[in-house]
Amino acid sequence: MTVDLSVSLGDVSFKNPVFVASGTFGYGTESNDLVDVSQLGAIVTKSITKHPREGNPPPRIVETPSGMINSIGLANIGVDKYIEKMIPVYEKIGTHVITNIAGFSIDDYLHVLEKLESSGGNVCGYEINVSCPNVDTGRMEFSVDPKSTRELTKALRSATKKLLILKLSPNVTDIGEIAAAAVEGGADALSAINTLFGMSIDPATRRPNINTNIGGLSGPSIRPVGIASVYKISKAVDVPVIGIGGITSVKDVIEYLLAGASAVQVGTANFRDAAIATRIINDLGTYCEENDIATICDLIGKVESYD
Amino acid sequence: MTVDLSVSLGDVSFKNPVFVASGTFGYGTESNDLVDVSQLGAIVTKSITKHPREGNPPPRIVETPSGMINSIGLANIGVDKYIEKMIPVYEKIGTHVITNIAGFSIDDYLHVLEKLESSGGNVCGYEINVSCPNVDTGRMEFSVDPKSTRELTKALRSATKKLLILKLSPNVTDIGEIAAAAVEGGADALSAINTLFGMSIDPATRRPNINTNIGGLSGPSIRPVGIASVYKISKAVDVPVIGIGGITSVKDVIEYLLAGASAVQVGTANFRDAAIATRIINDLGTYCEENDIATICDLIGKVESYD
Amino acid sequence: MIVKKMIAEKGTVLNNEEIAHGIYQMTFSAERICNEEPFPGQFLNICVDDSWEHPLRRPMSIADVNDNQLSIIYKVFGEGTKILSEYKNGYSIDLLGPLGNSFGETEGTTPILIGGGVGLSPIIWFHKVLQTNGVEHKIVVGAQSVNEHFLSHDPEENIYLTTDDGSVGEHGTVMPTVKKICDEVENPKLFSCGPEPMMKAVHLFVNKFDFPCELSVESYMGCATGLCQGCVIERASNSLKEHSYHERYSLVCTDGPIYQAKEIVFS
Amino acid sequence: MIVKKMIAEKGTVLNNEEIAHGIYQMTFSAERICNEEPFPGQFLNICVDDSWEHPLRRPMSIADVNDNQLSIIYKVFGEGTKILSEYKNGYSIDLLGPLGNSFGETEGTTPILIGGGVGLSPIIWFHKVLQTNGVEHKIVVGAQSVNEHFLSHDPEENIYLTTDDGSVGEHGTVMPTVKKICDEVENPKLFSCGPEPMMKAVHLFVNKFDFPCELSVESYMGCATGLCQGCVIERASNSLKEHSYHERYSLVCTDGPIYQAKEIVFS
Ligand SMILES: Cc1cc2nc3c(=O)[nH]c(=O)nc-3n(C[C@H](O)[C@H](O)[C@H](O)COP(=O)(O)OP(=O)(O)OC[C@H]3O[C@@H](n4cnc5c(N)ncnc54)[C@H](O)[C@@H]3O)c2cc1C
Ligand SMILES: Cc1cc2nc3c(=O)[nH]c(=O)nc-3n(C[C@H](O)[C@H](O)[C@H](O)COP(=O)(O)OP(=O)(O)OC[C@H]3O[C@@H](n4cnc5c(N)ncnc54)[C@H](O)[C@@H]3O)c2cc1C
Ligand SMILES: Cc1cc2nc3c(=O)[nH]c(=O)nc-3n(C[C@H](O)[C@H](O)[C@H](O)COP(=O)(O)O)c2cc1C
Ligand SMILES: Cc1cc2nc3c(=O)[nH]c(=O)nc-3n(C[C@H](O)[C@H](O)[C@H](O)COP(=O)(O)O)c2cc1C
Ligand code: FES
Ligand code: FES
Repeated sequence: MTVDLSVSLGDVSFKNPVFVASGTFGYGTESNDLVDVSQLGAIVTKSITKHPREGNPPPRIVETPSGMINSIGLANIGVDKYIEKMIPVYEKIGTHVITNIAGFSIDDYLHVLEKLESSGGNVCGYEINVSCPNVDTGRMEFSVDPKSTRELTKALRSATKKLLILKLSPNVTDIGEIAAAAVEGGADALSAINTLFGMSIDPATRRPNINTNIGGLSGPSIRPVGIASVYKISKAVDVPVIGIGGITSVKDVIEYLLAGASAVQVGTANFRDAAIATRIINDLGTYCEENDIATICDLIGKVESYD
Repeated sequence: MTVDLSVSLGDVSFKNPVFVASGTFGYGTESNDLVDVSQLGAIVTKSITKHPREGNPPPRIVETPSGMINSIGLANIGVDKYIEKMIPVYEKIGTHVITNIAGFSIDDYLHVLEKLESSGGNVCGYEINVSCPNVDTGRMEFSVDPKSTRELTKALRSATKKLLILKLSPNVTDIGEIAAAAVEGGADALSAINTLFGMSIDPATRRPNINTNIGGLSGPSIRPVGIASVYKISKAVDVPVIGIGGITSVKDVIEYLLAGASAVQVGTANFRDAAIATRIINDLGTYCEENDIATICDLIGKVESYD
Repeated sequence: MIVKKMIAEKGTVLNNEEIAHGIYQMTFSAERICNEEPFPGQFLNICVDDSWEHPLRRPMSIADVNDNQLSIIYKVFGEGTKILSEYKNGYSIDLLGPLGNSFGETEGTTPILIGGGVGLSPIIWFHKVLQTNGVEHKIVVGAQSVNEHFLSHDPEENIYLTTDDGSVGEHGTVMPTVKKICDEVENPKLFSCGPEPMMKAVHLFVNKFDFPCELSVESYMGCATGLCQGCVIERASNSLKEHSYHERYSLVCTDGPIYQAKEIVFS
Repeated sequence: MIVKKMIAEKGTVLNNEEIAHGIYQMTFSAERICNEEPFPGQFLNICVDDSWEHPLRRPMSIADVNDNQLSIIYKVFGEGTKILSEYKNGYSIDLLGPLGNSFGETEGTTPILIGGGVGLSPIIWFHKVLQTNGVEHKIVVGAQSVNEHFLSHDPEENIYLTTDDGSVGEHGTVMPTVKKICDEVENPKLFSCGPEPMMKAVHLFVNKFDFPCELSVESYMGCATGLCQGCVIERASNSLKEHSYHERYSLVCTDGPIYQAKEIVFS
């Protein structure tokens, strides 16, 4: 049996549904020694901003039970250098690259997206990181307010015909409501989840283990939150969902697909093993063969919920 | 050096700051074989409701990475039987018992609280579980809406002079806002956190592992969320906070106290070891001695945040 | 029923070996638990790992008690039992027990013990206890194939094996053999512990013919001490028990794991 | 600097023993990593556990290379290194390496190697390499007390030990000894790896006297492969390097862990 692992998001077809998550795979070339990145379903880049950002002071990382907290602070080379240095590389990288964009005002996001559009580079689409404070509306994050999310999506939608993905935060009362707002604004797909708020403290020094005191929690510990979020979003809207959070194995991917995800992203697990996503892709093929699953679509949303 | 482990919440003084969490220690007597419960700072009971509740159908529990999901469905004997059977037992239990109350309307909560008030029993105070759908306002949970939280607290405040603790959910955009509403309503203290939304699916059966599809995530995996929540709440309000979430050791207790908690509750860890809270209490004494801490108050909120 | 005290004790592993494909037997010393005189049907709750990656203990039926030694028979299922299977002799094992109730009255009946798979422990131990007490009885053990069996087919000694693939003993499930025995003996009373399909078949059978029957039930457990209310099974009747907050569900860890077949509903 | 390839390899533990109080040396085979010809200063990133309770690997400096064998010297610090200390011979160890840059030029200088605590590995290995190459040099090693030392105080062989409590070698920190040696030798160049207070003292000293100095720096690492941006240290200068997205911070895992003292700021 040949298994069809391909999935579509908007107008783009991906060779398989296993991507690597923003901020956990650099710009896609750092791990060339360790992994054949052309096998990945797609690479989602580190968040790109209007200007280069140096990021937050250390410490930026700490381990927690089955997880970690980070506060990198969107350190990145900025859109201009990204277009100059990375876009040419993506011509021959052998898989789709999705550029993740971050900003602090609608104009910020638009600026980056428009530059990328006019660069004519080989970028198949955009993932919009809305977990950033919105300076226009008094520093509340875009991601927590349906109105901000809708307006931002609308503005970006009018500036591109390419695949437009909104990446949602779990730190909200009703993620379905934010998802609906993003879809109203014109998003082709949604990805979830970004990190949870988390904190830990070193009893010896009495200092938080992260320079921003509270940082972003990721890893296997948050997988149940990711799966619940995907399940809720896929009940609330009709666009494809990309599942993120704590994926380390093909079993986790199956759980996300059953819950309603059309694709997934591997994040924190890349830090332990940069080739883990490619191994999961292999395992996914084997799993489908062994279970007589002809196409990935036969798994998407196929959880048999209790009523 | 003798260490003073006692802490006060409202007008009540507790012999130490380590309590056991609602729903994780039954009614306080189930583990008499294994632990001397009189050593505990306090026992918080399973949520008590107006009528007995049989709870949700199985499966009700599943393990997750460093955590678990549950959907017990507030199974309990109801307030009448609680007053008849348990209140007399608490006369000689040797420590404070805090009755946790749940309901689906303000009247529900009031009913339980008023019955308890008039029972004249040895209950030092109430912890209000607001993670329940509010039937008066179309099933949104009390915990997610500042207005519901404020009104509920006000109603209960006017019915008791005893210690009134509101137990907050982490599944909200801004836990500080809910905390402020509870304090406006007259809460003496706040406890946080209740469980996070979580879900997992069995790939073999394609069934959710929990009968309600989405259940409540607890255990060490959520500790960073608990600590972040306590930190945020203690910046937002001026009443004592009780820290809950993933506590398994004295180190975790110190982190919570430094983050701003005046006391803590041990939950999921009781399922592995019903005597764990009493051992943590011993370890806390030793820790304070070794680190020249004369009173627990020298730890509360003493994190040295980055600015 | 005598209420036995729950004991938390660190035992010492004395032996841990694979006795059939993927099935292990582990023996450990645990003096204080043994002092509570566990009886077949009771179980232990085992902490597989010091770390909190797996916060919950794993429930395991007691398979034998000898002086101060206990043993369990377990199948490597997932991560927890995998860790158990790697314990070396001398390792300190974190135990809680004896837990739950146990098999009941046999007087005036011919006990027929029916077991299969991971559910064999209480059956084999009960078989030994009945032998010791000179109670005549039968034991029927099912498996998929000969690889999973660690008893010998010996009808003369009242031990009947069955295999799905016929590789040893009777071909098929335990049920035809059970039915045949029930036809032959006086006042049959069934005692069963095994995989869910077997239990359902036994349940259906005894309800039809109104035979007395005790079933050892499994459920996902959070604590095994009555704290979490996680382990419920649906009751057929409405006989409220101590630790259950309700009439509809029963706590397998404290009310069970042994139930009269008529008491419960399999969903 | 030759860019070496990062290799993910399962090594086999050949030896793992406590060489001083709480300090272990582990040797393992790892042919493909050895083929990349690691040099002192480079490190491995070790996955301590198959489970995901500790998602991150632990960075450990290479302490020696012999044919196809590598060794590390590590202190039992927290849970991860505790697990490492329990590895038995024959155990399969999950390695990533060689990572980072290495100690640089010694020509025309008298190298003074300064190490302490867990930071000893690269220093001792560098000492061996210099010996092999016949480069005259000094080595100064600090510890709190004699228990933590696993070298002998032997000034004739240019090996100087110091202890905070005076229980062996010179009494006090490494600094007085370092200063004395710097006064005596021609063109001293310092190479240092050790606990933060030691590194700060060395940093202060070389900046004051303008001695050339290479420091091996530690930081909390998420990936050690340039993916996470977690391991930054503040730069003194503004010399942008490859994997750093910025001029202010440098990635210790790929730009480092060896820095010219003047390049960096200790906060
Ligand atoms: C009263 C009782 C007695 C048992 N006796 C035996 C026995 O004698 N021999 C034997 O091999 N098995 C026995 N089991 C089953 C045994 O507990 C599970 O096989 C074991 O917990 C699986 O753990 P795991 O980590 O290998 O699997 P996991 O990977 O954690 O899970 C696999 C499956 O095991 C079950 N399981 C996991 N954790 C628990 C838990 N805490 N409680 C109940 N079920 C769980 C679940 O159904 C789960 O889907 C018994 C169960 C109960 C309730
Ligand atoms: C380049 C480099 C080389 C090192 N070489 C050695 C060596 O040769 N010998 C030696 O004993 N130690 C060395 N260390 C330190 C070693 O990595 C830590 O002691 C170890 O990670 C602690 O792990 P743990 O699980 O025992 O401690 P934990 O309980 O996890 O944590 C204790 C402390 O260890 C540090 N730590 C934990 N995880 C990491 C991580 N992923 N990256 C960096 N630091 C971490 C943190 O500061 C933490 O506060 C080196 C560190 C670096 C960055
Ligand atoms: C170190 C680190 C950096 C991250 N940086 C970004 C980022 O720049 N933009 C973004 O949208 N998400 C970022 N994320 C979030 C991840 O893409 C992902 O949503 C999250 O980590 C959950 O997945 P995981 O549990 O598999 O890691 C980052 C995560 C980590 C751990
Ligand atoms: C099985 C189970 C049942 C619970 N029942 C209740 C409850 O009835 N009322 C309540 O307020 N919280 C309940 N909780 C939440 C806990 O009191 C606690 O807030 C949460 O589990 C986080 O703490 P932990 O990580 O230490 O378990 C329950 C938790 C678990 C695991
Ligand atoms: S397993 Fe917790 S009550 Fe039965
Ligand atoms: S440790 Fe991840 S970039 Fe250096």
